[in-house]
Amino acid sequence: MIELTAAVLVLVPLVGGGLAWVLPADGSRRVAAVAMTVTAVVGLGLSGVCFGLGAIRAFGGLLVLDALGAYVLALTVVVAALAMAASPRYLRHELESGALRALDEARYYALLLWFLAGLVAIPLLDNLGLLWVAIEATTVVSALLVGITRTPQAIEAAWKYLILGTIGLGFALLGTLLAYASSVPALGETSEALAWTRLVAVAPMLDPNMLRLAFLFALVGYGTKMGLVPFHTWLPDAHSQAPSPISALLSGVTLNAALYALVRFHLVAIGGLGEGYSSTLLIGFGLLTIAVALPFMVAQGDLKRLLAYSSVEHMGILALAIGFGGPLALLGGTLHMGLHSLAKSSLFLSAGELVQQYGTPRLARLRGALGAAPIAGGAFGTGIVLLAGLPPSGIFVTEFAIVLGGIQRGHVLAAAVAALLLSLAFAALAFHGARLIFGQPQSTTPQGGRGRWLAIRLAVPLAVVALLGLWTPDPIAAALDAVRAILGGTHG
Amino acid sequence: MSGAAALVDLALAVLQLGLFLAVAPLLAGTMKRTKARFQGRRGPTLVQPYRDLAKWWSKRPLASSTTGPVARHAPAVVFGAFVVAALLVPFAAGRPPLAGWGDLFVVIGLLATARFVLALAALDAGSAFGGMGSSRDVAISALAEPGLVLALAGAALAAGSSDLGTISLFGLREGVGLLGPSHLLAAVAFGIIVVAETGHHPVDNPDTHLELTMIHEGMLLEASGRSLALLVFASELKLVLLAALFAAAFLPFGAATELAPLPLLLGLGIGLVKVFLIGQGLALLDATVAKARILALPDLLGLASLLALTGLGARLLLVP
Amino acid sequence: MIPAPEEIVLAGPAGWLWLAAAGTLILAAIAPLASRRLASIGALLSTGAGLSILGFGIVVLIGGGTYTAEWGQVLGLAPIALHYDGLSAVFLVALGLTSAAASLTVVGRPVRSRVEASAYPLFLASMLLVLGARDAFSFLLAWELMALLSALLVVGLRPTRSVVSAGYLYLAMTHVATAALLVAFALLATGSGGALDFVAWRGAAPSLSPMVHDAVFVLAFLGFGTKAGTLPLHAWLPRAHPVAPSHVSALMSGVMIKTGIYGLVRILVDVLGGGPDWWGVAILVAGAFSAVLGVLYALMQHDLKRLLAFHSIENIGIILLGLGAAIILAAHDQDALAAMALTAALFHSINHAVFKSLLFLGAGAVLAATGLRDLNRLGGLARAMPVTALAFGIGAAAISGLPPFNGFASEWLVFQGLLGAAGSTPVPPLERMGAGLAIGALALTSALAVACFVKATGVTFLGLPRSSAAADAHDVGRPARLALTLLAAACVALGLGAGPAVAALTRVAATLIPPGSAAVTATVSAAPAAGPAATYAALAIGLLLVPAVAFAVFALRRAGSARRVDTWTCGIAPQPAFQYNATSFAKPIRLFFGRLLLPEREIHIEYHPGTPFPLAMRYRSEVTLILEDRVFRPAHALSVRFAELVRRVQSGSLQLYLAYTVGAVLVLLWWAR
Amino acid sequence: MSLDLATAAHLLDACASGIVVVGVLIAGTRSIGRAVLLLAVQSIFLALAAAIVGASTGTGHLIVGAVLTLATKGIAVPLILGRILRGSPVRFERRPYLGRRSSLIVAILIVFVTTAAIDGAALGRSLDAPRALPAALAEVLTGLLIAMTRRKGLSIVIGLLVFENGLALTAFSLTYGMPLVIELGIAFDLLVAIVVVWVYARRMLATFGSLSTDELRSLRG
Repeated sequence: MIELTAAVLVLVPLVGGGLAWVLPADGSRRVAAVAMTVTAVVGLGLSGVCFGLGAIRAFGGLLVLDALGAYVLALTVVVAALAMAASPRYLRHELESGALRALDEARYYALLLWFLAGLVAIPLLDNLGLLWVAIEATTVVSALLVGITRTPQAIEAAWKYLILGTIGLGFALLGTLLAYASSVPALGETSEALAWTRLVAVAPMLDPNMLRLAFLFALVGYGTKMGLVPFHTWLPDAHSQAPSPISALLSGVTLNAALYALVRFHLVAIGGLGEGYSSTLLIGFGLLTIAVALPFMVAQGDLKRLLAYSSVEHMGILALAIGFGGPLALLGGTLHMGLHSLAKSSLFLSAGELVQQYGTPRLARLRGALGAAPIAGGAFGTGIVLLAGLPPSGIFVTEFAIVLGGIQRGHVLAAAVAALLLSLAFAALAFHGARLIFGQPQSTTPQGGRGRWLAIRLAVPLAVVALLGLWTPDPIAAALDAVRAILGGTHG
Repeated sequence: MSGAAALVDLALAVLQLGLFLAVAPLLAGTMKRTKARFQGRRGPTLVQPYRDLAKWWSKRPLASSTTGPVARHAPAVVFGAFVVAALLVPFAAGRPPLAGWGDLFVVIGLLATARFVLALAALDAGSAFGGMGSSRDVAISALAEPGLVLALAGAALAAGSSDLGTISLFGLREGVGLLGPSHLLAAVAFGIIVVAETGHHPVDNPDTHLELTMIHEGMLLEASGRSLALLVFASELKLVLLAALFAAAFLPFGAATELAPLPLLLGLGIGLVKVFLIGQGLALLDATVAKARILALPDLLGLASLLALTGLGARLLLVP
Repeated sequence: MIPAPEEIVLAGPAGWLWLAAAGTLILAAIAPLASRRLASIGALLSTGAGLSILGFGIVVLIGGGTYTAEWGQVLGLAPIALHYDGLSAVFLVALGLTSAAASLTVVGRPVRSRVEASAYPLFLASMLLVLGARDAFSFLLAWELMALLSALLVVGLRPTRSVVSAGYLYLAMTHVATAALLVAFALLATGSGGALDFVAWRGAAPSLSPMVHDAVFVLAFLGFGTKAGTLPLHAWLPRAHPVAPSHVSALMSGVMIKTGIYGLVRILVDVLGGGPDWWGVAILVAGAFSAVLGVLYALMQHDLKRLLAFHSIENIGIILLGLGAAIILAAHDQDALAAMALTAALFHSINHAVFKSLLFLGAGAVLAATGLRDLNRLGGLARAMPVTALAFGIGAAAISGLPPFNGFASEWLVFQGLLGAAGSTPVPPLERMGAGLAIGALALTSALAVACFVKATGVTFLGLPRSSAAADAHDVGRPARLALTLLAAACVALGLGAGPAVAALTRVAATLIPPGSAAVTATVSAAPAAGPAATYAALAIGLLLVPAVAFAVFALRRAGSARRVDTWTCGIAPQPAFQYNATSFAKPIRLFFGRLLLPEREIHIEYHPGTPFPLAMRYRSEVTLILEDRVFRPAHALSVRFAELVRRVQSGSLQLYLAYTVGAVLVLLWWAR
Repeated sequence: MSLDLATAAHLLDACASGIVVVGVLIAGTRSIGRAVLLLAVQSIFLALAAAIVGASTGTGHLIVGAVLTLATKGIAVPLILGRILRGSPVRFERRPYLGRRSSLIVAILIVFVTTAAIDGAALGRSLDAPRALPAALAEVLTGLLIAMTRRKGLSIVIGLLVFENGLALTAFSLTYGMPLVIELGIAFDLLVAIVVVWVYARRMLATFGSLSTDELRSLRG
């Protein structure tokens, strides 16, 4: 039964993608919708079961879904559903404006589904090697999506994404190799030796030097995918040039996936080497990432790049939270991961609306969105405020928890610096946001999109973010705590 | 407090107020006379100020058509504030008639109230001179205030309380020992402030009506009849008040320490002499010193604040 | 959407009052969203809420006792956790009075936008929560909510460019400041084993190292000082307050910036129980500079609301002088004096709330009647709007610290506190001298305040109207007039009733700084009290002034009605242009303090062609805001340029990016070897 | 078929040396066509190495791995790259960031350093081939060097593949390769990646008329 569901979860989008590729445009759209719905339902169901009854294992332990995986999976399908829901409207505009060719629509959906397949596979696999394979696969597929509009910039972005991503992930592979090498003596030359469940179990017996290098390279590799400075260089290009729904997916899901992989290594590392090593690295890179992202946000000229750099910043926050460790920071980090996904994807979608309407992503030309596009503009403004962690936003709570947790764990300076940088990042975001929302739009800008559906799509995730800032229902609280316990590793 | 004491207080209050009111024009007269003498004139008789007041009092007032309630009632408020202030300053005795009603800050506050209302009233007529007067008056007193407060604060610190009665009783107890460097510095500072507050050379010219130079007079320009009478009377009263304040804080010698008739009479006499001398000093200034440019005033009044501060410093930093 | 109450200990009449306030505010927030017609009802509801807050505050203040409640949970934290005590009550009174009056002024006015109309009661609610929050989380939540809502109210939905930038500056600064608070709170929390409760902190504070104490002080001063608008953290205040709707300005200046003071007292005095005297000195210095520069800059303004905004900085400075003196004295165990100085700070907080909101509402009335904020185009309004004029005059007298109004009473106490600090021998000489200097600064400040409000009141309400808009102005509606009267009455009441008020506040101060058995050296009382201690018998002096003035008034009346003639203007028919206006009135002071204000002026003269006779003349004079113009702007420009520089790193070269990765890998390997 | 460990070790070392030499040659050439050819040769050496390890240690799946390597890296990838190259107007590095001679020198330096720094024998594996690990890491670095110093997109891809070969050799020498599933996955990913490269190479040619990365400098800051 579980086997079946798990198989369905991965196979439906896979096969659906195949269908979508061959079918004509509207057919592919329907297929995509159906496949997406199924995947979403199954995915949520599966994670629900996992949260309810504890970890799920299938295919002789090849698939394992624990609370952390379930959480990532749930986020993945939700954000993917949002992106999918936004796609038809987006594509229609692009097709009308001639940026896309008729043929591209089917391909878009096919690639989107394959991308999805890779993404949902990631949290299921109990094998660092296959994990790597899945992530590399998503990279390659999403590279095709990034460049689907054949503009020079899009091609440039996709090319850099492909090369830098592949080389970066090469390092991750090296890390995986070393982890394998470190565990072979303990577990023998079987795929067992790469199952993180086993690795965590036998962590103390692993060869420490190997493990050290392993985590180091995993950090470089998955750090590249997750956008840690200085490996982030591809991220603003890809996230800004991709079609907005894809940007939402990249920022809302892929980054989490990479983080997820890194966390698995981190857990093995703290099992084998104790706190100090990997945590220090994570804190260091987290701070560096936030600090470097800041100036790029301050002096940014492109709306989607602004959001991309804010994603970089938030990945830094997450790295920081996990590096801090300790119940409070980890709980904060857990919730932060989810809320960032929701807020950021909604922001990318509303930003996409605005970019299409104004016909440019240049901030200098985006003015008076509230007047010109009440729905998208309002959603964008609200999103910025929530993302910046002003109450009632869950992100206020999470950032509070992370800084507090950090200081309680003795990382006073790091936490203090982080708090300062975060507030400055807000200043940067608010600066651009205010000028975008208010002010006078050029008379030439056409009226923005209306429609209840659009409003709902954009508003619901924001509403969730806001609500969780005041009140987390007990089931959610329990789920978060379960995830927190796993992140806590040996000292949950 | 007991009924008897209250009665004594009341008597003292009436006595002091009456005396101040009676003496104020006379003091002005003597000063005018002295000044005239120095200028080689005979000058008006000593009772001339009384005559002026009486004349204005009986005149039917003129009022600018633009003025309203503010200008109409301002003189009353100014006068009332000075009257109350007059009762808070020790004169004949080492304690003010209304002991325990208010301290030096209250006195300063009442002076400020008077200034506020008068300056407002000067703006009511909408003439350039009124504006000029009030603008300059408030500016100058802004410069004077720190010196005034700091000088008195020095005395208060010495006595351990800002209550004027306590201050002058302390002075009486200390005797000559009071005259330390800090005390003298504060006294000089206060002297300069008195000059500024009462509008004498080199700060202001009390009897000019030359538009561009007048300050205090500018504010009275639109007043007439009883209003003018009250305002002039008030400013004369102010001089007595400040002189008495100076005496109480810096040379309280001779004031009565207990409320017996003889010492009180003695203190009364000595007090009058002090006030008279201070008045003569001011007249001397008017006669001998030239009026300074208004832009030179910050230096003068800044000097006062500086002296007061030095006094404070000498008290707090040097004395162990 | 807040879940059902878990714990409500808001019992008794106070509890009901609180619930009434909260409920009314929520209704008031919903009403405008429901329908445009309900918007004005929302204002009425807010007024009611304000009154019940006032009632609640008074009950807590007089009755003592504490009230707690708790709602909701996020990550095991309670978003709303309340605990009202005497200190909260002090500011609750200010909040209640101000919000009641402010809301009253907008009753019956057309609403600018329904979003703002519903944000306004929420803003009140957020302040109600800030004053009651009992742990770090709920405090910061309410704190940020307050900032966000006030910023929204400042900016509105259809703002001009300058308004946007003002609102932005405000929001950004307060957010950065909150980061400082977050760190400070986190430090305190670690001291008490992760507990976020203020009470727990109070218990654990002694165990914290002095270094942590100092760190918390610095951070708290940055955080709360920014909200309070003390120098040098004030940059946002004079820009945000004037552009807000007047009733919002009244609340921001009257109450919101006081929450900064509340926070300082709560953390520094209540939780940490005071500290080394350099804290006090630092606060004293900040206070002195805020007071003097605040009033000086105020004098230089000719925009009425901007002028009032600068006065908020001045009064915050005065409050800080009291607080600083209190901390210095407490540091040397002069607890009786310290309690008195603290009382002074608290009392001035309330008083400033009253008269500053009165003045802002008065300015709002002028704005509504004439559409003008520029003093140089106003004048003579007293005739058209007597009630407003009288109320504004009373407020002006109060803020200038003139007896018998409330401003004088609290400034008198501040003077006494400073005098105590300068006079008590256990305090080291240098600190005493510092207090002495502060006395001078305060004296200068109050004198300049007199000058400033003679100017503001006189130029606005007296003389001849300087523009047609001012000439045909009409007084504002009855609700607004009522609100102004209410606040003016409060100024008088708190002035004459200073005795009981101070007694109540002294009780509060005593809970924070237990005054040993030492004799008090100064008291504000109703009836005279002879003795060596300095006294201000507020009621007695006030009552004595009445006959003194009344007699003179009577005498004047007897003279019969005055003959009306034109003002003498050297034989020409008087014209508005002859009058001194805001700019010329302030000129002497502008010149006296030129070294500090660095004024620059430009004069344009057009001549009759070919003659030396001027045809038209224009005169403009601006002063330099040293901190803003000489420090902040350059710093900001520099940081942006730095950011531009950093952005070069992302040069677009794939090879370079690879080099970054490889370089990082090598560094990491070297680090991990 | 089985192979005694001693000879296997020698053979493996030989392959490793071959791979290194080829790598140096790739770094030293300016003609992209030659680079592709050399890459094929290197991949064949790699496949050989896999086969040797598999045959000697009896880890059967490595034989499969060897075949896989041969099929993908040895044949398919070079063919695709050849196709791309034929489409592109410019077929050799005109002005690389690092000149031919100097990159040759650096490549050789890399080899020396790695050989000196890393002692493959220290792994203490049953199949004791001391050259393998240093060679592998040398290739990893050489690949990065090539990718960093070339201007043409294709040369960068070649660098990337050399880097991949390095990783693979590391796998063989460190742990006798990864489990089969993973080998398959990696190979599949690589193939897909190259296909995507192909797609974008064509789009770049269509859009910019060349594969030079100098065109790709528009996204900054």
